[in-house]
Amino acid sequence: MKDGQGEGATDRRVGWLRKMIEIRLFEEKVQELFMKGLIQGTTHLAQGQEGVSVGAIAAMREDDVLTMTYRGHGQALARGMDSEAAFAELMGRASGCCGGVGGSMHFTDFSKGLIGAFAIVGAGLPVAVGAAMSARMQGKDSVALTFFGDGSTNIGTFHESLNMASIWKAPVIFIIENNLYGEYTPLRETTPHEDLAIRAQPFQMPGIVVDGQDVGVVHDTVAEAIERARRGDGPSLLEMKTYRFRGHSRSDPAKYRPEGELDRWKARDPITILGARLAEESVLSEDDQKAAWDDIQSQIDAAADRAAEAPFPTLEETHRYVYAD
Amino acid sequence: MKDGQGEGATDRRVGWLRKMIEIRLFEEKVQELFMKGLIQGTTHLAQGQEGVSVGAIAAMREDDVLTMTYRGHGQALARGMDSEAAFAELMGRASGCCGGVGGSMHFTDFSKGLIGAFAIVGAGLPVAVGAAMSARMQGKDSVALTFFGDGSTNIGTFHESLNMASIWKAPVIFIIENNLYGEYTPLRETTPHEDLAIRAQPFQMPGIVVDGQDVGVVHDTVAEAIERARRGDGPSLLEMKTYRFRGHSRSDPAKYRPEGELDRWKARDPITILGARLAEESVLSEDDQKAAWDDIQSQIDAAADRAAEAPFPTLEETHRYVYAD
Amino acid sequence: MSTLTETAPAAEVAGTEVELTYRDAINAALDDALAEDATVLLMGEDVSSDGGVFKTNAGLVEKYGRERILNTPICENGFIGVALGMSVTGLRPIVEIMFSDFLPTAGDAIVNELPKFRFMSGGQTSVPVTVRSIAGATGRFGTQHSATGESWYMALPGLRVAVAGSPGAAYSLLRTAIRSNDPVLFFEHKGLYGRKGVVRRGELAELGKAQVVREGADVTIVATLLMVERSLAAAKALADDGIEAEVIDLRWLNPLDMPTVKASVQKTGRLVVAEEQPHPAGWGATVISRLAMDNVSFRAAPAAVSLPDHLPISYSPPLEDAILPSPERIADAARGAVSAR
Amino acid sequence: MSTLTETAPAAEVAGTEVELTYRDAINAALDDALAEDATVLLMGEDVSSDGGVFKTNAGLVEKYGRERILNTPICENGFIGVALGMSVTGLRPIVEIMFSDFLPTAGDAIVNELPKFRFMSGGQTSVPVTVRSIAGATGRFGTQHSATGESWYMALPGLRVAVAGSPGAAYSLLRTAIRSNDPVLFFEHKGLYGRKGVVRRGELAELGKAQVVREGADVTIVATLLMVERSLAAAKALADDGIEAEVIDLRWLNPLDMPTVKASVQKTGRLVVAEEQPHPAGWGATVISRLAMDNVSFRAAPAAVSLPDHLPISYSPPLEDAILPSPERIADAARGAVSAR
Ligand SMILES: Cc1ncc(C[n+]2csc(CCOP(=O)(O)OP(=O)(O)O)c2C)c(N)n1
Ligand SMILES: Cc1ncc(C[n+]2csc(CCOP(=O)(O)OP(=O)(O)O)c2C)c(N)n1
Ligand SMILES: [Mg+2]
Ligand SMILES: [Mg+2]
Repeated sequence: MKDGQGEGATDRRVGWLRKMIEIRLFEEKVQELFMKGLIQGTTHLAQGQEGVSVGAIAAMREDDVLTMTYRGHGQALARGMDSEAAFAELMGRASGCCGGVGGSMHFTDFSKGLIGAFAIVGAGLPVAVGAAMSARMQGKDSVALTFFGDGSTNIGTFHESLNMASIWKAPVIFIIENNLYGEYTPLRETTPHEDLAIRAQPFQMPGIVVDGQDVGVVHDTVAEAIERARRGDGPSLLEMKTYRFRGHSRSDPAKYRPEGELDRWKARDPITILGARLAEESVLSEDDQKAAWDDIQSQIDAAADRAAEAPFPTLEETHRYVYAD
Repeated sequence: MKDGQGEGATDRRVGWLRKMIEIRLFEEKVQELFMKGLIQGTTHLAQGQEGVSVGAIAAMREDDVLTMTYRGHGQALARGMDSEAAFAELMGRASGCCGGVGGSMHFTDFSKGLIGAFAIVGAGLPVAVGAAMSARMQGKDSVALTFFGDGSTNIGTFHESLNMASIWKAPVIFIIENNLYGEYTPLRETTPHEDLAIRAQPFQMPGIVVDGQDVGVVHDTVAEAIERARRGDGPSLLEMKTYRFRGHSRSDPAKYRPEGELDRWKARDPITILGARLAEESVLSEDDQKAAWDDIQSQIDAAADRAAEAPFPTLEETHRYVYAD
Repeated sequence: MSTLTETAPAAEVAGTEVELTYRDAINAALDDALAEDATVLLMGEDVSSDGGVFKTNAGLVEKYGRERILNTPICENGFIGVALGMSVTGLRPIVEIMFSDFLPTAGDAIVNELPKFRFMSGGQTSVPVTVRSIAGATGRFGTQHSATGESWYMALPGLRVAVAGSPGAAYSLLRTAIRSNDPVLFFEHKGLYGRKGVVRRGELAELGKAQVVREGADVTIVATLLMVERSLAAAKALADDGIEAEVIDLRWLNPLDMPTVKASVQKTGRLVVAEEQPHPAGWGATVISRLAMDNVSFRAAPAAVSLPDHLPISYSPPLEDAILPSPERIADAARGAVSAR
Repeated sequence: MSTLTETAPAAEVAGTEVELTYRDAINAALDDALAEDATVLLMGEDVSSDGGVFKTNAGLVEKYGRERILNTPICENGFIGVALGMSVTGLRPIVEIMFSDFLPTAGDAIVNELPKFRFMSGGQTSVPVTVRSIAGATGRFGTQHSATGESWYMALPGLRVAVAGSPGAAYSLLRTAIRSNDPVLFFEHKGLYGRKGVVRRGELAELGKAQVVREGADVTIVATLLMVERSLAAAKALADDGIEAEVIDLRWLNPLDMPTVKASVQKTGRLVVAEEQPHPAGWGATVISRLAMDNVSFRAAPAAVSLPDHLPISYSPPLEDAILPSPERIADAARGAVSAR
């Protein structure tokens, strides 16, 4: 029970499994609500990548913070955002986590340390560096995580952020979710190497390739990087090898995938992997798991129903979001 | 006579020495004209760095092109810009290389392949990548060089340019003039390592540290990188270790230098190093060298005098510089 | 990669009139330009993948190859710089910037480099780069994917700015932009891609010329992009009330066609600006200011200007709808101008 | 690095009146803000080296240490992003952007992040970042180091814009900017650093309030930055001709103090805009447009607006001088307005 919390305690991994299932079902529901027109615009689902969000965030302390991207449902839920607030945000309701003005790309919840979700590629990285510096300058030992995609490692802000983090030894963990594509373009067309972790080399920080489909491995690697950062030894770059089961965004059928690729990755579904392990170790039987899916499904359905009842915000109400003074 | 052009030919290195002296004296004169108010604004002198400009550019073919920075007098002269046109530009005259509108930071001469000098840090790099791609797309085997400082390796465009050059195997040579400072700030304060050449690592291209004070070594290294690029094997990153004898710009007394640093580097003056070698090898005696300095000084003086007689442009005349159509 | 000399010869671009969607009009302009001139290329993120993110590039990579329809990494400032380097060495790159909100990520290239490059060199070179950029709201894309930002760039001498309000305009403006020897920032509106209209294949738009898209004697409505069709809708509603609106599609913000606007406002004596961006520092403010400086007398009651609140765009669908000038709001503004004393 | 808790306690900032240069006024504002609030820090390129490139930061690193006067690498977009992250987690960073021309290199941070961050979160947080930026011509710094660009940013809801036209304004505006819980873009003019003026230590400027710096009944001149002193010089020359000009230092572009401008123009009936940037999409156009929409009647003959040609700034000294509005040109514009029929 290496991930457990000691004799008698519930295995933490059961919680991780439930959380991954919650994210999976949340995003299934999002897809369904989209079809009904209750959610509009675009969404970037992270199905298949749940192991990264859940494993990494499980390694965080309550006072740690994170920034993420438009593909952030997973991180938000993993960090404990209430799914009703999340659905309400997606439906543009006043009760959403951002009052309905943000939408899918900007899930933010300061009470949970979710300090920013960015729709501009690369924009979240320096913000995490700043949050990390800020903690240290205020004498705290909290750290910042920042999640971003493989394609985001090509934009200048990536380089600038790693450089600043390095010279200042900022307590920040850079987490690449390498799902092999930036929109419709495969990594190999835009990047001269397969392992993005080597981009850490010139910044004198560890660059580690991680199996993003194994939530336990994710957790342990991130926990170590966080420990390192917390004790003042500086940032790390972690590359999570993962895959998104759906297209880039709502309108993408993902026809550019080579045949068989999706199937190969579905065979490495992080939920299946952990589920099988828990069953094998008799921590959680297949029946119990089935019950968990059902239970979570009904919670999700209920949350979405409640969210749909909330009112839309008015333009007036949003005026006060523009300026604090 | 390894750098010579064969039996009977004048040793190329004599030309290099003369060119370095020309740049040195040109910039001395600039300083003098500044004091007289004939040149205004700011200038960024490259005294001490002449070996880089002259050695690298000597390795170029006539149809190769280059981009550079605000610290570009050396490159312009090395590439054969007429010193009268250069002085006239610095004095803001209509006969200047850019009609007087550009000034010190924008020495441009398309007839010499000087396709752009940029006052914004990092801006010249992608332009060189574009010129390199353009040559190849048009079926030419010319290459592009781009010169920039150590401090410029921290801005995002550096990363973006190296990445694009790498994935497209663009025939471009990135030349860092590492003079140890970005403005008043020493490299070690803004960069986590001493050798910037290692920044090539994640881009699968050679990264080579070069003694920038030895013009012959500069030449040979650049020649090799150019050959590589010309035959389609892609870009290189060359780090020239060098030093500027003066402050960052006109208003900088460079008080931030540790004691003795300047003297140590003056002992590695590229002109002295090559001069001594040529004397030792009896290629050019000390007397001949003395004569060369005098000869070039009077050419410089004459060029400056002629330049000072040219008229200023009028605002009307510059209207046609705004749009081509 | 192959070389440009191997590309197809210029295609026949006959003066045929066809009905095309706005999306297909852009596709046709790209196709015709690529066929006509072997130095033209299209570059940007995913431009060659599945017809591009907005499908404007369908069929191009099959026809012109992966070198001339060039996928780039995500690095807007870098690849516009690349385009600049190409443009001063013999090529005519068209750069696609997926959302106009990303133009500021390439702020240096767009503000300091493209517009000033020829100037700083003393006119030694020209910079034939076209930057296509997909602008505007209505997509529920939220605060960072809905800007038009069209006016920010009209302040920059050296940079032409074109705004396409219909399929016909999209085709001919884009052709002119690509043929121009100066950098042109070309705005497409994502809310218009499905609209149909008449396109004259081969037609070039005149640089700096606005178009009167509806004549009328009572009030002038000046519009760009999506607001052109909304202004036409407003004009229709106004006509039912006996008010005849003249609608001008501005088409260019630099140069700005003040003569056309002035002639219309002198005729109607009333002006409504229909713009999809905040009023401060916008083209609407500039147009009104020019008329005022030019001593044109016109009604400019507050209601005569239909401007969004000074708020960022929200995701929430009712809020996005509320913040944009609707045909109703434009018509109301026109009614206000007409009834002002 | 040490922690903020170790910094000095807030200093006494008495209400003393002192004569300071514009440079020292900025230095004093920084010093007082740093002393008052341990969460304030200053960051940017070379900010701690030799007093900073423009010497506005002299003595600060000695007093507050290298953590609170933080040198950054050259990466504007990155370090404004860092400041944003600091600001939403308890600090109040002041960022120095050495030349305003470099603001577009941080275009994403300035256009998409700082102004929209609070909004997109539904008001969950505030973004107390001050971006100081050194603007303007007269330095012979050429095309890429002379922009003011002040108006580009007034179109962005969420971002306050302050423009300092004198030592007193510089001090009090900067103090207000740093105390503000919203992002403020603060423009300093490099041509003013040596100017002396009265500074009231401890004074805060009122948000969004313009200042009438000279009263007069015949014509209103609205100015910002360097143009404030040039307008005052013009007013002096005009007085010799018996024309009394009212000069307004706008001080803020967002919010824009239209009431003050309007009251003045209603009194004088004539307006001259003195601005160091092209007219299109500028604050001058916005001011004129607002007055016109507000039915204020005023003379707006072309000469009444003194605007630079639509040209980039040249290095060549006579050209740089010729392109900027001089006191003579401003006075001529005023005379034109006064004599217009
Ligand atoms: C600066 C910028 N350029 C382009 C885009 C459009 N865009 C959104 S997501 C995306 C791909 C990002 O790929 P990656 O970083 O791998 O993240 P993923 O979507 O795979 O999670 C692009 C190009 C953007 N949002 N911001
Ligand atoms: C984007 C940008 N930021 C800041 C500056 C101001 N600046 C001019 S030169 C310089 C230092 C550059 O250092 P380095 O690249 O080492 O070149 P060097 O001057 O030493 O040749 C700085 C910060 C600039 N020109 N552009
Ligand atoms: Mg990806
Ligand atoms: Mg340097």
